[in-house]
Amino acid sequence: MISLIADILSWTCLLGGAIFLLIGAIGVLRFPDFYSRLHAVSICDTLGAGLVLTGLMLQGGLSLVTVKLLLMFYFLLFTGPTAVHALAEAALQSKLKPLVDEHES
Amino acid sequence: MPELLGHYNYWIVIVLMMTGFYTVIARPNLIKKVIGLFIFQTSVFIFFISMAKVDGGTAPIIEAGISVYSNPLPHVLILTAIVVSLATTALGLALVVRIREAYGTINEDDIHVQDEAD
Amino acid sequence: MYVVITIVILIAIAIGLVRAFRGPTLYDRVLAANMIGTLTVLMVAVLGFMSGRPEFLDIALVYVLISFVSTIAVLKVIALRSNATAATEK
Amino acid sequence: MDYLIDIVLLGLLMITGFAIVRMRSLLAVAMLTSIYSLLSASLFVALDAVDVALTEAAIGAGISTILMLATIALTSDEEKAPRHTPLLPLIVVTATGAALIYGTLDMPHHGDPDAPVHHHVAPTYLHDTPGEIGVPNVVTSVLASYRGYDTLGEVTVILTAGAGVLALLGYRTRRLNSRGPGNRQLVVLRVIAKLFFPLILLFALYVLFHGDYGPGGGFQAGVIFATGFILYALAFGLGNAQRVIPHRLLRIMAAVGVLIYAGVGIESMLLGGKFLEYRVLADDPVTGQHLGIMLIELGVGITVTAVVLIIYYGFVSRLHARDI
Repeated sequence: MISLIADILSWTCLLGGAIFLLIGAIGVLRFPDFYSRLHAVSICDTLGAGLVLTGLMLQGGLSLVTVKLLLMFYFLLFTGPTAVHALAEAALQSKLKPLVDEHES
Repeated sequence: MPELLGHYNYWIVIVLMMTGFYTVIARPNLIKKVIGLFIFQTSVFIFFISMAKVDGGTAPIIEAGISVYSNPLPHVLILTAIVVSLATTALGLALVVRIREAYGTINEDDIHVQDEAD
Repeated sequence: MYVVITIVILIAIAIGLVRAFRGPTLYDRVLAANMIGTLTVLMVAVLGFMSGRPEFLDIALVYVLISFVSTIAVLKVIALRSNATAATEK
Repeated sequence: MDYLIDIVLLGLLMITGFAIVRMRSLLAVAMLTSIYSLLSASLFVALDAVDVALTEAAIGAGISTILMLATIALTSDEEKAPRHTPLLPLIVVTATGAALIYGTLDMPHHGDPDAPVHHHVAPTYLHDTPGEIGVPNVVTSVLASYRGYDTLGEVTVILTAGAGVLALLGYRTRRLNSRGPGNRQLVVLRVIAKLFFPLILLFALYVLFHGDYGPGGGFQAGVIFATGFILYALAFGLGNAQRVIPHRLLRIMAAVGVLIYAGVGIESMLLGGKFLEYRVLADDPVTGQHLGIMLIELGVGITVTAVVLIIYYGFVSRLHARDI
């Protein structure tokens, strides 16, 4: 019974993660300028990856595999935002202008 | 693998290899040549690893209850080849840096022109 | 099930590749490379479970670390170049 | 199912390869090369070559890309159009490719268990490893024990490449990086680097000593170890990194690694065995094998770390920048 619940939970997490990964990827393709694409990538890095890894952890059960997955999640949680932050900073330094809505400004 | 696709891996590998080869012989930029060499090398790696694959096999790390493993020998050869490819790439790029310092350009055509002018 | 996830990740990688080809700025390409790095990590993890030998997650861990370091290195070099071009423009 | 992943990944690789040839901006090409490496590494995982995937991930996507970028920064970014028409190269390439494809028609199918490759020495290695060497990872046992001479040669090649880069590029010691202006944007990176630097080194040691039981070994561990220092150098400046691990120490380390490797061979000769015959190293042959493999993996790791860092220092110390 418990294993069934864990399975259902894990599949839900994996599917949800896959959907978020796809949404992030489509965002990277479709968003109009570089700075808005950063948002889409963040979805992949945090929510998508997090859900997929959680789903895998539920499959792995209490073992070294789960510890490694946790470690991976921990790494991704730090590296993703840092890389994207450095990317935004570098783009801003190089005077890449964000796309602004003409009517609002 | 199904009959029809039996050689698919090898064909793609050859296409990649020729892509790298073309870059090496047709592009005058030296860095591009090194990158072409890199593509060529990687295609050879993929070729060997494709040959090592056994249908229904798994990674060659012995575990109880598993009987079919992929061939470990090409893995060993390619593992060391990858490290050597790093060494050759580094050496090639170091040469490119020195050529740029000596000639002021990394374009092969310009280097030939300068050599003939001397 | 793992198959579905892998296919989704492959589709996402393909989309990321399109962005890497189209650019338009260099930063877009770095962004795409970074995303493909994350997706590869996830794919390797899922592939491990699919082949029934999930203990090979070390590879995925190495990917996380290496792709992070190389993204940072790329940005350093680009910043260096844009400083250099700015200096020559003056 | 495996085939689908295989086919899709190879297709993506091919497209990336074409894009690399066509693109003019070299920085963009370097980024695509990094993606190409990542894709080929995942292909290796799909094809069961976990050790190779680990190596390719650490080297192709990491160090190679960094070196290419450093070279581009030292030279120029834009590629000029070739002066000659690409007609002749295209003919040559097409002819060679056609000949090679004709050659593959005689090859056994991909994944065929009856292919001649799988019937020569590989079954012996797979069968004998648990009893003779006592490590589960057959790749490690073949690399370090059965084909130990070969690996000694590879390590020497690495050492030679390091010496070559040292001869070509030399190195320049940097002054310590001060807390000058322009460091503000590095704050986030520095905090993360402080957090990650020890973790990466620890993980490299895990890869080194866990290589008997899972994917890993000296080559991969050395590259990961060096990557840790590269992260440190990126966050805190080359000058600081050169104080943590000075160039002189690296040169000594590169030689010491090869010496440890060859020394194990000589030690086994002195104990009455053949060169690199580890089973004489301890009373029990299997323990001897374990000890020998561990020692030579350590030697390989030391040399690879030192050479990768020598190469990195050589390239980066040529850049005229205050803060790299």
